[in-house]
Amino acid sequence: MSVLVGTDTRLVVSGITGREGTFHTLNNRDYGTNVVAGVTPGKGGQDVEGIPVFNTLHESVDKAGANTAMIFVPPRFAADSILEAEDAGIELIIAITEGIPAHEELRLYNHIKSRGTSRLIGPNCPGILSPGKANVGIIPASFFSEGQVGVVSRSGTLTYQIGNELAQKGFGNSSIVGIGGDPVPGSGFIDIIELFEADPQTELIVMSGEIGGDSEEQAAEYIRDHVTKPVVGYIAGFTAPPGKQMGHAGAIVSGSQGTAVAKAEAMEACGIRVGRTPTAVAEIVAEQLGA
Amino acid sequence: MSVLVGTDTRLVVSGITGREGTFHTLNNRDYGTNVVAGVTPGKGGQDVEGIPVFNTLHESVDKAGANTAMIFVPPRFAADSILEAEDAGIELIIAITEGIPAHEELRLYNHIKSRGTSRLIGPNCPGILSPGKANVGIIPASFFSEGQVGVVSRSGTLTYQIGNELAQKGFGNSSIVGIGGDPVPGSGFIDIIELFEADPQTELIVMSGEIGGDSEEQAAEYIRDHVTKPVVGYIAGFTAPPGKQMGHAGAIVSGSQGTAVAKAEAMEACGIRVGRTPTAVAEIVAEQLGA
Amino acid sequence: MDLLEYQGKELLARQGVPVPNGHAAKTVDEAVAAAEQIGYPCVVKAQVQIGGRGKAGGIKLANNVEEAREHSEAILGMDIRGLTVHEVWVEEASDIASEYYASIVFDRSAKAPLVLLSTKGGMDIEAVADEDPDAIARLHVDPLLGFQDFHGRRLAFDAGVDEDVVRPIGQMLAKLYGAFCDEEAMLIEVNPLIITTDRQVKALDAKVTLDNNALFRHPENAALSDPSNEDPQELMAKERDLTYVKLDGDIGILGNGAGLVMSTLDVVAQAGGSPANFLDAGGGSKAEAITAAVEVILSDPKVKAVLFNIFGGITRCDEVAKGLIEAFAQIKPTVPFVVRLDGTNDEAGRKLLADANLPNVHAEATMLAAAERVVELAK
Amino acid sequence: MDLLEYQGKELLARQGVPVPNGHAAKTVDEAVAAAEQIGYPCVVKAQVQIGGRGKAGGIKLANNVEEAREHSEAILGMDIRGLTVHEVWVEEASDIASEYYASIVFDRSAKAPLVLLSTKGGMDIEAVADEDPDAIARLHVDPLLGFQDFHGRRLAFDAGVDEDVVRPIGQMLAKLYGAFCDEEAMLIEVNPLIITTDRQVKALDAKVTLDNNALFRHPENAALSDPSNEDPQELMAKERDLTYVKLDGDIGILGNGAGLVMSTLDVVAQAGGSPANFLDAGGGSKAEAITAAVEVILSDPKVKAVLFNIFGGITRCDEVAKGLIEAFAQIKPTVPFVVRLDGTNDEAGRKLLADANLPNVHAEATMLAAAERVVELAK
Repeated sequence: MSVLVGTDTRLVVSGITGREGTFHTLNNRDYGTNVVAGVTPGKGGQDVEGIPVFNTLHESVDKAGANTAMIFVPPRFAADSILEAEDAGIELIIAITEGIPAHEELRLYNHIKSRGTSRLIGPNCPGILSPGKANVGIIPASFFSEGQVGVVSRSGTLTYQIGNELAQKGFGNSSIVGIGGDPVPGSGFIDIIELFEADPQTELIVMSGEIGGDSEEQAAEYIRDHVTKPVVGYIAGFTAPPGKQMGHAGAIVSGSQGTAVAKAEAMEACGIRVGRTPTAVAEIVAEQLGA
Repeated sequence: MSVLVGTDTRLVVSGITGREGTFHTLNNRDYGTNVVAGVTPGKGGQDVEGIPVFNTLHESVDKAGANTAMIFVPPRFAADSILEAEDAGIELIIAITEGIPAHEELRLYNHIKSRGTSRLIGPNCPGILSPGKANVGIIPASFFSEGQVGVVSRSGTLTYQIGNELAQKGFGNSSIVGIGGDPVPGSGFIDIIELFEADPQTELIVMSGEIGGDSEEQAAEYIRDHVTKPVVGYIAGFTAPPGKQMGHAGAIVSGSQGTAVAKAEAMEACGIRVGRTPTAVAEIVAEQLGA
Repeated sequence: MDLLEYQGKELLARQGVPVPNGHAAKTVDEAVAAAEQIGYPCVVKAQVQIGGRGKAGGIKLANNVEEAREHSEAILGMDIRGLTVHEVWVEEASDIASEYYASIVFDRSAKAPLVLLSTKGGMDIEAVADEDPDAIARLHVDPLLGFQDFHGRRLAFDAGVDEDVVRPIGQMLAKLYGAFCDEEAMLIEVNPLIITTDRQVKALDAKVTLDNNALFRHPENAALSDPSNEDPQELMAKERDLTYVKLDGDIGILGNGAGLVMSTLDVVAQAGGSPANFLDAGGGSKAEAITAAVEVILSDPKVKAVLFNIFGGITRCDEVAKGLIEAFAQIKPTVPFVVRLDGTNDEAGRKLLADANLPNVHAEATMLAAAERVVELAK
Repeated sequence: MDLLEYQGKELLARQGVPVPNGHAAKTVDEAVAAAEQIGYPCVVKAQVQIGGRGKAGGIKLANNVEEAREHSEAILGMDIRGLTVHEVWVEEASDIASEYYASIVFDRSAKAPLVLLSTKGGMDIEAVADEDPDAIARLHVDPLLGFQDFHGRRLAFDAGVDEDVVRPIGQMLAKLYGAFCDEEAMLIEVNPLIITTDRQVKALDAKVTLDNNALFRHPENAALSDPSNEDPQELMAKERDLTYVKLDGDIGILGNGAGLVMSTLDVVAQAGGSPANFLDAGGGSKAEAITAAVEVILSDPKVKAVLFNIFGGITRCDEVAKGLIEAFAQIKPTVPFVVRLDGTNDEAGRKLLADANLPNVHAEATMLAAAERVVELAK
């Protein structure tokens, strides 16, 4: 087992004919992901190395049976593409695109939630890797192997770093889920932790947060009340000065709330061990799993 | 038992200080309805013959425990008042106001449905009477007594006519629900028939429709598939010329669909007996209930 | 409220929809002046709210000033299926490469706007729907979400429009949807939606129906009525804020509430009578409204008898009685009246009537008996 | 992007929010001309993106042309908490009856705009929130529904505004909400929102933060940057499209991805070092971006050593290596570099670096080792 993506995934890539879209689609297919279609309006009927291209996401569902969409179109077209995927009945939408305006994200989040038929991961996320089964997104899969640690993270490259530290200690992963660092992610820590809790392959969950917002604090309370599996935390941004924006629009420290110290303390108060470096995280995991 | 309004009803009237609002509120209270509050912005702190007036519907919930709202404000303010009631968590909203623009009704319907916490009856409806228990709206209650026939109708005065014919045959009512004749009613025939089917007091359902739209046809199929109690139908508008608007914005005959003949035939095809006059409806009811 | 073609086009133009240039004209001289200003060739189009204008000779191409005058003279005042042409619209001729069809309908059943697009434009869309339903692409739009780019793309690809106009057609549909919402329309139909030879997308016709209940928010639309084409009784009723529809029979009917009035019409018809009108005096009618209603009903010379069928809820029967008494004082009707009063304050109303002892007014206790009596009296 | 007060007011005025008349001025003469045009009394206000302007002497009332000149001379060029005043806003003086507070915040946690209203305006709202939290009315607005009249009424009644301004305050909040959505703001704060002695509601101050990601749709807002108040390194980074934040230390840091860079800062700090900056080269950086990034980092004279921490995903390590080699060719740095490369094309990247044999560049295999090494080298 794994969460969200796996052997049942039938992927359509929106923006497949763009340079990055093609590169990562083929990377994902090479890894073993079942890429059934691509969409680029006006290029319906073409193909990308054998992957059929359609004009609309609805066609990719009707004609190729797509159940998962990866959004790889530029920011000013991405919200429309996500709404199209939702309208087409695609259950899982993974939006890699960075730079979608915050008010559009607000609308996306609330619309998708009120309809209740699709799940959005991202935007501005690295995607999801279930080692040995499927890779949807831009996570460099060769660094990860199948195993018992589930990882959920707001940051892309930091996730690779943590995965890499775990790999050096001999741990593989059930799934690695990048939820993205934008102001309004489609799915939050709690959504993913709920899935890991239910996933039999996952024995331990690593949750990697960063400064800004209060989603780590909320997740900590959820974990305390609802999660039986061990959770190890990490927070980036102890050295960030208050009020400075550190790249992610989400990572704005506002007053006392949202600092790395406050987050780490909130998590520890809920019984979650927090590693102060990626290396320390891997060490705690090793301890917990008794390896 | 009864449906929607009864002894548990705690009514707040939006627009209580208007002439019609006051008149019908007091009528409803005289009948025995538990009127706990009124709302007129800027008149908070006043009272209407002992009924406390608040500035907002939220206050009527917080301070008077209102669970049902009757909307009696002019059409250009009514949609806002309905949304306020929904936002305040009021479960049942009964909108008497006539003349709300159709696009606002569309927004009301879809918003309330997507939130899933309130039920809207109307707009442009006479309200709901549960004889012997509560009256919310403008139905002249003295013509009706408690009994086993549930009535649901798109028209106000026609409902009184049918109820009156039933009374002359000796039948009383569990509840009489006017859903209103507007293009986008908050609740339709099916919503109310479902409640009557589940209501132990109701032994037979009378459904009174009119030309325009296809809600009678849809209800007929629902009844065929899901309703065990006998249903007697009535359709007004056999004499209406095609394409003429007969007062209700909803009553526009468009092409072959939506005529009284087509509706009556559709209902009969689903096994529902249809009376051609209000008097005939009462006769069929008498036959069915063996009185 | 239905708009004339040119009123619809002006409304769409205000919302950014491209339409051909044109001018409305009520006289031949105005029409010729408009043609001279627009240049030739131009098209003279009869402005009536009915289909089949082209076949009836109501749309003509003018290549010069003589033809403009000739066509305007022919069209202004002509009769098209019972309607007299009081206005023409003179517009520049368009070079048409393709004729498509687009419309947005307020779909009561789905509780959502329905957008239709077809490449089979310029003809009767109901015939297309019958013969080749797949030729019409259909899409409901979530009214809380609104029209998105993907809706436009999907309709354009589904309808199979020319590839080079997929994006412009999507933009056109977005603008029509914007107009539909902003102007609170019940219907916007563009048939044909044309692609010109230089690949522009334009609305060559426009059928727009507005929501009467929303006109208070759109004063410029409320001012667009077309009284010249209305029946004099209906106009009189509208001025008095009454809901009146003229029918072909001889029994005048007044009731309160649309459903009850429709039911009354049916019961009268079943009793062998023929209703002269539908008149809903509405909820909470005061005496003055009833008096005005009697005036409207009796202004139809065909009326031989009148039925009052009132079941008071918000309407009070005493007010109805007062209005009827006042009407008798003012108008002194010569035809018989049958009156049935039930509901709020019915006893007071009946007493008022009995005391007034109006000539040739017959009280009945039930709707059925009242209907039978009025049919009898109209014979 | 944070706007200056007058930029915020101009944005609000465009959306129909009433604000006092005024003009911006960059010189004393311009300011005096503005005052003469506006009339007296008027107010000269320093335009800097920081609070506490009034206490610092940055807001002065001028009753005549002499005072206008005197205050403009005093304020232009003054230093307010580290920021130099380059512009003033001269506006008509307002007769204030009450000072309220209103704001709309993009609430990430609730996924909805949050509207705040208080009658305790004109002071530090955080202090009000601490001392008297009930004095601030709060309401989330469903972003799909939008701001409704009842939201305005409820906030006004909850906050306890004067009864005669319940409706105008509601209308003001509706306009602020409209501005928040239309202009795609992350924050709109009006403190104070004033009621004038003639009972008008006006925005006497405006703090507006816009969403940088949405500026492409708002060219007029995108043009409003305030480069005079930015750090020269940060300005240089912005021109090169790099996400750079200057810090106080001496170790330059470059990484890819905000989370990894923040983590790198933390690990360097834990190893005893002091980061000079945050620089996220971003996803998919090409060689030119890396070269530009090195240039920005080294333009800070405090930098004594530089750490490259790259874990390639969408970024390819060979591109990073090429960029670093090019930077050495162009800039010839004199400080040591520690480089850690992992991820996409890492072997190719490492080989390029090894072959280039750059002076004083040290490869490390792990993030921790790299951090320790760079701290060592910076001593």
